[in-house]
Amino acid sequence: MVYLIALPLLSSAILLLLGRIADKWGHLLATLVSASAFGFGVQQFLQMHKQPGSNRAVTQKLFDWISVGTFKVDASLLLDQLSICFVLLITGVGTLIHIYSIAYMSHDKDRRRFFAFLNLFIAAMLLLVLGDSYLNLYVGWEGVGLASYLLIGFWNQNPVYAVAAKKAFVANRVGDLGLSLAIMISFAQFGTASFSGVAAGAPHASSAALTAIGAMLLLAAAGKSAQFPLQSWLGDAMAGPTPVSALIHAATMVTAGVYLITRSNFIFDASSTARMMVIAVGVITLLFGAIVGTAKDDIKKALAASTMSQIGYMILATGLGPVGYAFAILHLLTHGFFKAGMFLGAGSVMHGMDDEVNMRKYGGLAKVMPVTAITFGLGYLAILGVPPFAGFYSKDKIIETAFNSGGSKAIVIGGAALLGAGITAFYMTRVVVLTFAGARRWKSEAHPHESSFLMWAPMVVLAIGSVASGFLLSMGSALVNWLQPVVNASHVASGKELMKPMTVSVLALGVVVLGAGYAIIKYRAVAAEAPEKVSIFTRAARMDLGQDIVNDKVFVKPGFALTAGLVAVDYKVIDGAVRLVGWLINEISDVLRKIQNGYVRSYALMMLIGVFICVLILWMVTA
Amino acid sequence: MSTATMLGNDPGWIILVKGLFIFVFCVLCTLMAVWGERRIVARMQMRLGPNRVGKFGLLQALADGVKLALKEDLIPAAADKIVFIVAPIISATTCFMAFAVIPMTGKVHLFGHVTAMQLTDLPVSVLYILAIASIGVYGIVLAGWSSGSTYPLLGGLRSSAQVISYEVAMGLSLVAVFIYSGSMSTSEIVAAQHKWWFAVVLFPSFVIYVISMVGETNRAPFDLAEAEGELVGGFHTEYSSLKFALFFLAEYVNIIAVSSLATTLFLGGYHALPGLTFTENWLGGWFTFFWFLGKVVMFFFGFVWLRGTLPRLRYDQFMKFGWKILIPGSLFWILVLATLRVMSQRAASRTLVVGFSIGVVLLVVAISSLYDRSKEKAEKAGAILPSLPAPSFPIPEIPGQGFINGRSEING
Amino acid sequence: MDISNYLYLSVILFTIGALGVLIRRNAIVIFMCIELMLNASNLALVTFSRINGNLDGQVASFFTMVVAACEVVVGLAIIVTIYRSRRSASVDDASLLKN
Amino acid sequence: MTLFHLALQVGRTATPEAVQFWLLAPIAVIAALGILVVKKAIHAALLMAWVMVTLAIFYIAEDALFLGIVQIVVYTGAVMMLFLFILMLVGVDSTESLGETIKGQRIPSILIAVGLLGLVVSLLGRATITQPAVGLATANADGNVQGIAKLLFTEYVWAFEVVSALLITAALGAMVLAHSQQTKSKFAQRDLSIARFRKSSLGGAAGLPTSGVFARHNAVDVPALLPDGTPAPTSISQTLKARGDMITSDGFALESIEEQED
Repeated sequence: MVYLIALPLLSSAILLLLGRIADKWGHLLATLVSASAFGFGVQQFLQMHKQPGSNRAVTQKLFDWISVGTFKVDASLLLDQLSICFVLLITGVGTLIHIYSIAYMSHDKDRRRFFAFLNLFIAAMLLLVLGDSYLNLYVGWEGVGLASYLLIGFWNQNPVYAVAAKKAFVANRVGDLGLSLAIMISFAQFGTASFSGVAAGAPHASSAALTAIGAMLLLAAAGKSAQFPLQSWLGDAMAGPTPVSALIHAATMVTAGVYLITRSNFIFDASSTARMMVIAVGVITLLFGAIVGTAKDDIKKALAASTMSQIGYMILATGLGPVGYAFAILHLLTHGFFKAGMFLGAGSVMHGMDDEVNMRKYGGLAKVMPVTAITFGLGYLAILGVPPFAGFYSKDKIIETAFNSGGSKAIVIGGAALLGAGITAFYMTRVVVLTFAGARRWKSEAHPHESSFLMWAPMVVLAIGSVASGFLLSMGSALVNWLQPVVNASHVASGKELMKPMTVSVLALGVVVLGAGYAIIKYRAVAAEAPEKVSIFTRAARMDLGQDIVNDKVFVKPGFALTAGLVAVDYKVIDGAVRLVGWLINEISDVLRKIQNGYVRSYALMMLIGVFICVLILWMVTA
Repeated sequence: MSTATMLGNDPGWIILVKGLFIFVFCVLCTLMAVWGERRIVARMQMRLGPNRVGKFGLLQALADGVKLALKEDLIPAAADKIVFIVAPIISATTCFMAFAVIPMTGKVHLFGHVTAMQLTDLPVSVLYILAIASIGVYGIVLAGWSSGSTYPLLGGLRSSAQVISYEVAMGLSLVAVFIYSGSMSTSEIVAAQHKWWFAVVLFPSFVIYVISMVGETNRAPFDLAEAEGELVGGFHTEYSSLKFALFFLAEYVNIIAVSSLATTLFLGGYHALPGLTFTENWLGGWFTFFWFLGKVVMFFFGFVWLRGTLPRLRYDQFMKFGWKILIPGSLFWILVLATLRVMSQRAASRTLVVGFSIGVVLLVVAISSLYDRSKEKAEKAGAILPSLPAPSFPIPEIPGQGFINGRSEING
Repeated sequence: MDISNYLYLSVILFTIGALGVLIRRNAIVIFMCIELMLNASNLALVTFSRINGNLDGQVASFFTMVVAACEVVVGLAIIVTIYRSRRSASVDDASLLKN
Repeated sequence: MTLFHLALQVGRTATPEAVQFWLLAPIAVIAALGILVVKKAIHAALLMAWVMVTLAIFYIAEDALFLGIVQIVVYTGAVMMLFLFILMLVGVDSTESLGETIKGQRIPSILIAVGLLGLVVSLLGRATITQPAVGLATANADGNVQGIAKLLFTEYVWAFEVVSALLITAALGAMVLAHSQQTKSKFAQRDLSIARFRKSSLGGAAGLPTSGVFARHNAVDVPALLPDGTPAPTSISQTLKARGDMITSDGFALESIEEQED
């Protein structure tokens, strides 16, 4: 199990340390390592599958990590039903994206470094999902943060990209603060940070502590998964190479928040307040992302907003209690397929269009890039939730669960989720129409062409995944049953149903058709330039609903003011004290220096005086 | 009854008598020594020497003494007066003190008391002599310093370095005697030689002692402290009259003293020659004194002989000899000797002892031959002279270089 | 005679030696005064040896002598070296490190 | 009071040791005090030597015969001789002014020293009042030298070895410190003589003219006259030249032969 992590890490180290020597074969090594990790994951999965449900979780202790008195933390790994889903997703999608990147990055002189970072990411992400305690998870958590930072800023010669990387890093730090606080609280509360320990202690803990831990974990999840209010970095993170966006900012890393909440189900199960917060965050983000997505002309940013929205769905699902976890993971997996596929498709388009990202400059690309168009289209259908594509099985389940969560709030949540589905249909249709349909708007010097085999093969694989995964995973509630021991979803069918699944599906499909139809009508023919005179809503959406402005006003400015105040205090009070001490020492030294006159005999006199004092004391003591 | 206990029973007046005897003996010896030295050196130089004052000029030294005493006593203006006066006094007093522990006779009757002609006996009497000798050097050093003149200062410097250096070698040679006799007391050392003289048993130590005693007394060829040719008169250049006479006296008494010590430590002291031990009872034991005197005179003759034949060493050669040959040599010798001594104490077999000795001898021979060869090599290597530009005229042949014809050099 | 008289003498000589270190300027004289202090302590050691009836005190003072000899040899070599470059044996002149 | 008591004691127990002590100890103290006030370092050295000899006598009186003799050999013979040697190398005629140059050094020094003396004497007075001396008769039964040797080579053998290592190190250190690198190779007599013959002129081959040859004066600072009557400045010792103790040679030149014939 440890090889899962060690191999990519080793390969990353080799690629980074060997330098130019590895330029020729570095990408192949990285891909091979990733593929072998996937193979290993499959083997583990098969092995696990043979076991009965209760025996499937495997723990492997690596070494004593921290051992201070009675306080002990082991570095150990936990491979259970939840982890293996992630392992397969990470290594599988990761391998595909490795393959894709070989071609995509073939012109970049730093390709070796890119693959090294990719492998580093794979290692860190695997550590994240395999750690058996919050502390181990934290290491992976930080590792993926680092890898994400490195990859977003991969083209750091561009200052804008470097700033984007920094922004992502800082936003992630805020979330990480939440995670570290959660770990500290759980240490204080339960004396341990291992999942099993916390799970065992959670039922007996005070609700305040659980709520605090839950809130902090939610903050962490929000940071990593770009959820409200820490969502602003994801859009800028598109500065990284497209494979990065596909792997990290669509399929895997951003889902770490979902993983965290799912993994911490015992906390959220025990604290309804925390769960409510999760739901709120999920709902706000899914709408927020969807609205932002409607206004983006940058294909990658549009997809990023979509990702944000879809993860909002997942978070919402996790907030819905035991039954929601499985659906969250289901949506996570299907989303991993179709969103990664669409990102790769977007990359393919960009590749063909000389890195042009503005959708208004595309149009009619379906003819020149048929494979890309078809795979992208399949992903599109999946995200829309058109039966029998993957999204239908996952998203509709979430909407359904939201409606059935009970109480008056269920209608609000469900309504919001349904509305989100409609908006999703609108903006995704917009993307497809702008890119592949309609008249060509690209300049004559661009020569759009279908990408090479290495690029479209992964896309095809992912497209197949987006078609079939939903059906396969939910057939006979396969995933739900699979995850049942982990998320403890024993009371799935409790509570009365507000709506039947069929009703929800029909409703959702209706909403989707509405949104898609409006989009087709609206964007059948557009100008190459974005119109300036638009409604205030569009303008707001274009400005990401003012997320950066809010951040700036609410956090950055007061932060600066606070810092300035602290600096002043530091300078006047603390430094002042230090300077006072220095000044005093200086003055005293000036006096004392006279004693140090450079004459040996004076020093000898001092010595003799010392002896005299000693003898004097002796004399007085013995008197 | 051991000599030490016998001496311990001496009444006070006997001690006084002995002290007087020692003083008279030393002064007489000095007078005779001065005359003897001049006569012997004269013989060696095909001259007659002093023969006017008294029979054979025997009173010559006395006359010289009177003359010295009557001369004007000069004290240089630059001199440090007190030290200038104290220096010869230190010299002249310390030289007598060494005799306190020298056994001059065996058991004798003195005014009805059975005693030996030895003022006192200490368990560390040889060390005592060394100590007194080291104080005696103060006389020379202070004389050199206090004269306020360059030549005496150089003489004083040389003498202090010389004495410190040669005292080490002398002390090391004495260690062999201590090891063999198991005592530092003179009378016991003499007693330990009743069978074999240490000059035979400890021949290397004897040689080292004899060499270093010449160095210790500033006599030719080691008379660098007063080297007439270089330093005018050395440390006593500025001295005249009685103060000079005191130095003169000290020098000869010192010679007698070290000769007496050599006699005591290496030549069996007052004992007769092997085979003539019956003579020791003649004159009620007093005849042993003549054996003692005879041996001392023999050493004194050696001193004179050296002075008459050997040129003075250069100072660096002298120091090199002391530090690089005498001291390492005696250290090595003591090592060998101590090993032998331990072997005999642990009752090692004779073959082992002989084998060890042969091994040591072979080692020494090997090292010395190697040393000679390396020296030869070094000389060969160093024989090449710096090639100065050849002159345009013929120059005489230089050994090792062959005849250099300037012109042919230039043409060739 | 009271044996402790030797101890009083030792203390007096020690004090004089210490005073000499403090008030003399010539490095060589200072050295001599240090030797005087060592000698005084040797006298005390020898006297202690006699008071206690064992020879350890004498052995200790024997070691003191050896160490003093070492100290003198090195110290004088330093003085000669300093004198060679500065033409002065006064300890007050060797104060380059002040200020 | 104490002094009076001591004086009484002297009167009562006039053993030879007491006589010796009261004879030598005051002289030793006076000599030691002398070290503090004499101007010439060499006088201090002599006084020091005297104190050391006195101490040696005290050692012998205290049944430390070996130590007493070693004291003389090592201290008086070697250490003080080394001092004298260095004194001769360093500033032979230097007298030291005894005025204090450091402010606030002398008076406090004397006060502290006297105070220390008083304290220790007072401490000693407390310590030794009731303790009778054991004496060394038993310890020295086999002889003082043997006793010390036994201790030295059994109990203290490690210290002995360490100290001997220290001694060797010190000797080496002194050599390294005092050694001055010779920058120019020295000419031996042989080299000099060869160099004389290798010159372009053989004029100086026979050596430089001696001072005073053919001269009207025979002082060393008067130049020799060459056969033609001209003075030879080379005949005067370089040392005198360096010192400036030389008379200009022109005045000693004889008038030329022709002039004399005129």
